[in-house]
Amino acid sequence: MNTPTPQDGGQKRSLLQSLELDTRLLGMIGAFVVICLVFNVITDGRFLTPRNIFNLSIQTVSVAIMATGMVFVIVTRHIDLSVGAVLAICSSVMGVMQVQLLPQVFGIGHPLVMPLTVIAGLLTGAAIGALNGWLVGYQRIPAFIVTLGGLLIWRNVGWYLTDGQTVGPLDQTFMLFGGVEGTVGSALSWALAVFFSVLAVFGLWRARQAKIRHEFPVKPLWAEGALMATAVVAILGFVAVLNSYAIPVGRLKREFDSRGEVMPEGYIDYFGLPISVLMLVVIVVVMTLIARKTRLGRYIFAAGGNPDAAELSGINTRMLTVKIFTLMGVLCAISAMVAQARLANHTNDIGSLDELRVIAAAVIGGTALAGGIGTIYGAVLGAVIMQSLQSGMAMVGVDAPFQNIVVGGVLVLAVWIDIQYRKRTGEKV
Amino acid sequence: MNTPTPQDGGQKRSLLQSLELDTRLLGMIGAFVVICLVFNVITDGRFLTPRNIFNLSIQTVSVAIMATGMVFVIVTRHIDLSVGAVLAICSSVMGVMQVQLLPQVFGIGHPLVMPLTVIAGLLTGAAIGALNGWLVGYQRIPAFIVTLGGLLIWRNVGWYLTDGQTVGPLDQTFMLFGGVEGTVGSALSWALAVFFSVLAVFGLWRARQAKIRHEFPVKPLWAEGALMATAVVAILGFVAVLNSYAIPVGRLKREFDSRGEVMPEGYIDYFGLPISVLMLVVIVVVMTLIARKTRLGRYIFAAGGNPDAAELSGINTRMLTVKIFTLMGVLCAISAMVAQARLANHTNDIGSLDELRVIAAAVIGGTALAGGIGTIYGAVLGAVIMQSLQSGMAMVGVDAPFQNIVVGGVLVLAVWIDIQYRKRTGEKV
Amino acid sequence: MSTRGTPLVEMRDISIAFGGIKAVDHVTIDLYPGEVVGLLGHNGAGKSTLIKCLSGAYQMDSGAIYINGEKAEIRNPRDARAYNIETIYQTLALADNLDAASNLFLGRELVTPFGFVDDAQMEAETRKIMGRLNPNFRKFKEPVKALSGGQRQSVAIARAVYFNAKILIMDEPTAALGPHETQMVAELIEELKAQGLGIFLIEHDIHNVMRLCDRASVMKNGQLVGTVKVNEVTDEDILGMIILGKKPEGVTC
Amino acid sequence: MSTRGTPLVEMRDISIAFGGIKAVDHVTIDLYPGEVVGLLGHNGAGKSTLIKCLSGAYQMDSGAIYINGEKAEIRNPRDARAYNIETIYQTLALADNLDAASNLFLGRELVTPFGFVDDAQMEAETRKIMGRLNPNFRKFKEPVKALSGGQRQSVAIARAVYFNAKILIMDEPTAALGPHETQMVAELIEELKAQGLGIFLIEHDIHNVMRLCDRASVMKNGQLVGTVKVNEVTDEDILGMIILGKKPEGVTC
Amino acid sequence: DMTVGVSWSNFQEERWKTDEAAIKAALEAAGAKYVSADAQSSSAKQLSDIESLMAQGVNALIVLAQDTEAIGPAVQAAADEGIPVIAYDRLIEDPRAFYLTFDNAEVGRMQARAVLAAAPKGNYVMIKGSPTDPNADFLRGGQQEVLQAAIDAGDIKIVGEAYTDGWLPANAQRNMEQILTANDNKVDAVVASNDGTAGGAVAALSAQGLVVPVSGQDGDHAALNRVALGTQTVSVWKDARELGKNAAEIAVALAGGADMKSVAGATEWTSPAGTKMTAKFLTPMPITKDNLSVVVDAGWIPKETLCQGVTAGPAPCN
Ligand SMILES: Nc1ncnc2c1ncn2[C@@H]1O[C@H](COP(=O)(O)OP(=O)(O)OP(=O)(O)O)[C@@H](O)[C@H]1O
Ligand SMILES: Nc1ncnc2c1ncn2[C@@H]1O[C@H](COP(=O)(O)OP(=O)(O)OP(=O)(O)O)[C@@H](O)[C@H]1O
Ligand SMILES: O[C@@H]1[C@@H](O)[C@H](O)OC[C@H]1O
Ligand SMILES: [Mg+2]
Ligand SMILES: [Mg+2]
Repeated sequence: MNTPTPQDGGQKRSLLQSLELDTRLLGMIGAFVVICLVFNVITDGRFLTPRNIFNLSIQTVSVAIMATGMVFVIVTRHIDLSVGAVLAICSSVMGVMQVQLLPQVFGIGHPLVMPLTVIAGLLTGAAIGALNGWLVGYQRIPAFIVTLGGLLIWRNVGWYLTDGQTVGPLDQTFMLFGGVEGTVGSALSWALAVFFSVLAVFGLWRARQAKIRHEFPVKPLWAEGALMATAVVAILGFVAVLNSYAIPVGRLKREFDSRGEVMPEGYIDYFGLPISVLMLVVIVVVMTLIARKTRLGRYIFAAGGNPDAAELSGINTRMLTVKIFTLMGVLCAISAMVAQARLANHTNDIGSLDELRVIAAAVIGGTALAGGIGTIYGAVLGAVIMQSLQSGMAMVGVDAPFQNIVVGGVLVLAVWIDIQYRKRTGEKV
Repeated sequence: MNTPTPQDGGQKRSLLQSLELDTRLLGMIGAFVVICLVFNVITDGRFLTPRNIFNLSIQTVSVAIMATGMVFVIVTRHIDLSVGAVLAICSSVMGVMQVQLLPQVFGIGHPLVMPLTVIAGLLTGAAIGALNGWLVGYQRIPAFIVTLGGLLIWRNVGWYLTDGQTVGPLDQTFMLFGGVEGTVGSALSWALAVFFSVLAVFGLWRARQAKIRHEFPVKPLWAEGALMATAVVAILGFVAVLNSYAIPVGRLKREFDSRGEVMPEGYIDYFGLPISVLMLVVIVVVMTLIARKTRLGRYIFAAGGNPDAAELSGINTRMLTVKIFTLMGVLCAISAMVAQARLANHTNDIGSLDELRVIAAAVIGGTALAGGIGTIYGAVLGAVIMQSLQSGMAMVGVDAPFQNIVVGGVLVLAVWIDIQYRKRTGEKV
Repeated sequence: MSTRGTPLVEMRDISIAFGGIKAVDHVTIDLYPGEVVGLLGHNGAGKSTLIKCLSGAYQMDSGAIYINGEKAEIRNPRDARAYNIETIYQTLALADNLDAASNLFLGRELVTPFGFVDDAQMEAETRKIMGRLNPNFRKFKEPVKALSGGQRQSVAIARAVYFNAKILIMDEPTAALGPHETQMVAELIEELKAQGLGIFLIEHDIHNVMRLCDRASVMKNGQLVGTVKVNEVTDEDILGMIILGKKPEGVTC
Repeated sequence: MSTRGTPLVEMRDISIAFGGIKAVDHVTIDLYPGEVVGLLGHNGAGKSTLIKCLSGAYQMDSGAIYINGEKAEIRNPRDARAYNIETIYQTLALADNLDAASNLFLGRELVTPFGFVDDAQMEAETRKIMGRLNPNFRKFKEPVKALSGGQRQSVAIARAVYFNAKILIMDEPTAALGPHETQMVAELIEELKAQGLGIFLIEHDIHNVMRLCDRASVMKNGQLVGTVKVNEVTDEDILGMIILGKKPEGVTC
Repeated sequence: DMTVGVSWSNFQEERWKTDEAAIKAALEAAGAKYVSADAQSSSAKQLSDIESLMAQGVNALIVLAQDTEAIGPAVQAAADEGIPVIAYDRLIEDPRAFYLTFDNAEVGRMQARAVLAAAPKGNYVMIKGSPTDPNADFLRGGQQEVLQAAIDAGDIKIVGEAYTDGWLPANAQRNMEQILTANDNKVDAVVASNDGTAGGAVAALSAQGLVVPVSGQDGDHAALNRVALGTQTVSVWKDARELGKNAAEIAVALAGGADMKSVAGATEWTSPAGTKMTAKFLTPMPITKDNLSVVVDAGWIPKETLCQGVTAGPAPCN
């Protein structure tokens, strides 16, 4: 929908054309690969170890989850400056729930603590999101203002909830969302990899069938096959890498100790897929389906292309706005789960400046601030690129101020390249 | 230009109509008066003392100066998130110049230190602003991205310039920009008040003459007279208040001491107009003239109303963008002068979060984020209202988190009221 | 073409003002099934504003709308659609970033049994209907912003006629169309009329009015000058109504 | 009306493509002083795109433009203005938030001796010219977004004719106009022509073409079908060219 | 009656709430009124805040300076009005202010000392504070003093060092993770500059199953809990209640006309920049697993909070 490929016209098709790939996506992946390689050289091959890839994945999750929602917000020509603050209040609600309120009722470590905490967090996020959406959609206040206000309001409301204290330690089950503390192990990881591979192949195949049914042109079979193979290799490869990251001995010992057992000599185990990364994957799949295959998604892009036209076409654009912001709020709450579990605490400043990171991820990923254009996978890739840069620089030992300078520069550069790209592919200004 | 008043049609005119006043402005002034009165009651009359009004004026200047430029930026459908960071780097350049570089060349306190420092600051601001404008105008990168990048980049570049240190003490002459350290005394204040009063009366009178020349309807003479009288009373009144704030005895003593004199018993003196406030007044007058009476201003509003149309009408909208952002950069530099002189130091955190304050001031003052609409005086009034709220709450002893909540709430509320107001005066959505 | 019986649409005594300026001022018009009513008047007469009250784009300040004799509450475009009212706006109202099919089905997407939008099916339908309206049309995959003015208008027309409307509002539907395309739209109007639709047609070209309309309502400065049967008057009469704002002598309504 | 001598404008072998799609494909047209050349073609034929190369809105990919026989570099609308080329765009190109006078003088404001814009003077001039084009026009103080489609078009026309253009480009100038207003524009075109201006007129109404144009150039799918003298052909001939894309037999250029 | 104004630089770190409570309580006891303002980490806002406080007619000011030098104009104004100023916790470079503090460089020294004692040899990581907070460098300086000898002797080696943008624990965590990766986990000790950053570092360490000496400061509850758990070595405890109480009492005394020098425990002190000041230093106390009972006995933290999740830990958690 976003990058239409010319189809009519009988010229001989190039390789890329046959594959019908989003060349912009390829460019981003290329940039990402270059960044990785450069850091890998500087760090003597440490950047591309399973361990660091594992780290990177975990570090990216929280921002990436919110970035998927930000795509919808920006596509409809809005913006959400309050995501960091909403994350903070969701985190404070969940912190207070699981550390202070629920243990008083059920006792520490009770199995109900985690689910109730999560529900409370999601409700908080949804409620604030819905309020934002209502102010934007029904009261017609620009989203910039509503969420700028929210940025000032919500973190501080959270501050009152916790009285400005760090809240911890968190519930043990809840900690599973944090990444290292919650991985599914190698066996289940492989199973999931196979599952997602099958899903990808099935999806591509069904799309092809639909085209054939309506006698539209389809790509050559070899091209379709190549695409499927790439998808499968990417999925299995990623899991293979994560599965080859062995749990450090110290950590294994501690786990055996806590179970009162003794670790056998030479015992070895692997982390596998972190639950938080799995959550991100599911969110990406669901959000992509919403964007491309549901009415909601269609309306989001229509409203972004021309809000008046969408309204006149009988779309309830006000309600649509409420839905989008509610979704954004829920995603903030999920991010809050991951972020606070990762820190093993709720802190006052959790998520600060995340609004900038999330917006940057979406925009680097090709979402146009003018509305109407954006992809979920682009935003996630944007988040991954930013995180690689930051982590890579931290690894190399670059000072924080300089890191910021680089991130700022990359942001501008990425968008500049995007614009050049769009110019070349035909948009006259 | 922004709030057209119906003129044709012979109905009997109401008082407000005869005065042809901007009712929105009246509303804002009303809100401001209410805020002042409420705080005055809560603080047992301390809020509306000459002293606090003097404080308020000084505190507002830095944000208000930038807000006037932000009006142009927002009117042309752009945004500048980097103003705080640009202020910081201008401040660091000026700090390094006057504290480290220039004294080495000329010696401390040399009369050339101040002007050279100011020039360096203004050039820095102009250069960064021009760069921003070029990226936005010629490279077509959205201003949100360019200035978000700038927000990350410039403050940190400044950090490297000063090595992360506070830089001070500043040059004595430079300190005059800071407010308390630089007031013009009561005699000169009165003279300036008279000057500006004459200017206001003359301006109103000339506008009337132009209308008469073309045989357009004019307001009744009494209405014109009332307007002139109001302007004069406001100007003289403001100066009268500032002139009645006596310099504290301790300070007078210090000044006499430093001159090696002895202060006569019962000696009393008044601050009068601060130089920084005077700078703001001049900037407001100039910016208003630009907005209303120059081609540049006309093009700014045209480009905001319909950028394509402006371009097709032969306006060089790219260059226009460069001009607007350069102007914004220069205003940031002027703000940096005021802000650092007030602190008597350059600090790392100078101007942080000012981007939010400045944008909020412009928007509370009626500048529409959708572009095309905005006034300079509105933005300044917006800055004054925000500062009164913050100072008032600080005075009453409201918790800081709660202060933020209030400011966020007021921001949203102000825009909501604005929208209701526009709806009532005829815009169908 | 009978003007007896209950009218399909009756707009009674409609008024709407923008900030004190009366764009539509106590106007009453009606429309019967199988009839085309032309809405004429100088620029700014209030034609678009009047029909936007019927299509739900604006809310009238006073007056009432009756559909099939029953009072209708039309508060937004969705309400209008529920009454099978379709509109071609003067500004077209297309989502520039979507392709023709997505625009045609906007708000009424075809879905697969799983509830997902069925893009292939929608494209196939779009190809069918565009074949009838504008055989030159090829750009099915491009976002509509890459279309010319007239191509866009074709998409807007297709959208309005695809969904079995009962009441069709066309605000200068051929303004941007070439002669051939205009001809095809004229034929379409006649066909729809034969199917029993009622059509409000805003049109400046007096020839088209004489040819396509059964009755013509003329507005001036927000007010209704009058409504005439087209076969009882000459085009001079109608031009006179538009320019002078007076109904010709001895003409029934 | 002579087509001898150096042409006022010559557009030679112009091509422009949007992302691989050739919107204008090696088209050559010319225009002499005191002449009206109609530009015809189906929707999406490339008419607007072609003239936008002349008005500076687009930059052609290849080809050359000659003005009074000399090669002209037109890189943006300012360059075009420097050659006294004025354009009425299909989309009107008005700044919605400014009033009629500000729009009319946009980019060429009248200034006082101090260099300040002279709003009073500009409004007075605007009242004068609008009086000639559209005597009903009253809304001088409102931002133009409060105007109806036709009122806006009047403002756009006024802007193009006010500044002593030598070359005038009109892209469907009467599309949104009422019959009376259309009549006034037609008269204006004849007057301007008599003053020696050259006018490119894009127009779908074949009657208007026959009446106003000296020559007509027809485009199809981005290519030039041919140029004919209007008084040597019938409207059927021209319609044939538009629809079939073939030049009638035995017609000179 | 008497009013004392307190200007806070921010409330981000959790300790300041405790400071505030202590000041409030002590003022109440002395029959004085408490008014306050929070500058939210902005030196410019702090100046405005102090102007507002003075406009309210406070009799004394307690200032937690955001910036030691940029606070100068505020002190100047106070002096002009004859209002005494107490430099609370952080230095103000002005002889007219009374300096009441726990010495920051000393805090840094204590952090380094405790870590050095636990890990006399090996690879060290320095997690510094915010690059925009001058205190970050004071702390780092104190730490260096202690470590220098061991560094020169080649016993310890600094293998990683990073500022923590905005003192954010999440940033500290990411930096720590990357430093660990860069050094293949060969890290033997972490000198973190406060408890928040220590929390981030510990999270990164325990993800690798590492338990190495880690320092902090402020006596945050979560940090003390870590000390009890054994994942953090030391939190330098600046008993904020002591500091607050002292500040309130001194403020009341000075406002009543007392001379700065007459304050009990006041000493002459020269700042590194050469400003001669009247100062009173409270002793910070490094809290390690050996003296955890102190914080409980002092009522700083309830025993349940301190010992949450601790089994068979050091006293009092056994
Ligand atoms: N959104 C609006 N805000 C303010 N005034 C408006 C608005 N829309 C229309 N008007 C005014 O209402 C009047 C009627 O406009 P309308 O668009 O209905 O005219 P019209 O008859 O459709 O003209 P045209 O033939 O030019 O399309 C005009 O005077 C116009 O200025
Ligand atoms: N900005 C653009 N981007 C991509 N394609 C465009 C653009 N503008 C025009 N086109 C394409 O170029 C071709 C010519 O369009 P153009 O607007 O010149 O047609 P036209 O002859 O003026 O038609 P109409 O009579 O409908 O106004 C069309 O196929 C259109 O889709
Ligand atoms: O106590 C610490 C303080 O001294 C420093 O300035 O900011 C961070 C705090 O943890
Ligand atoms: Mg209309
Ligand atoms: Mg066209």
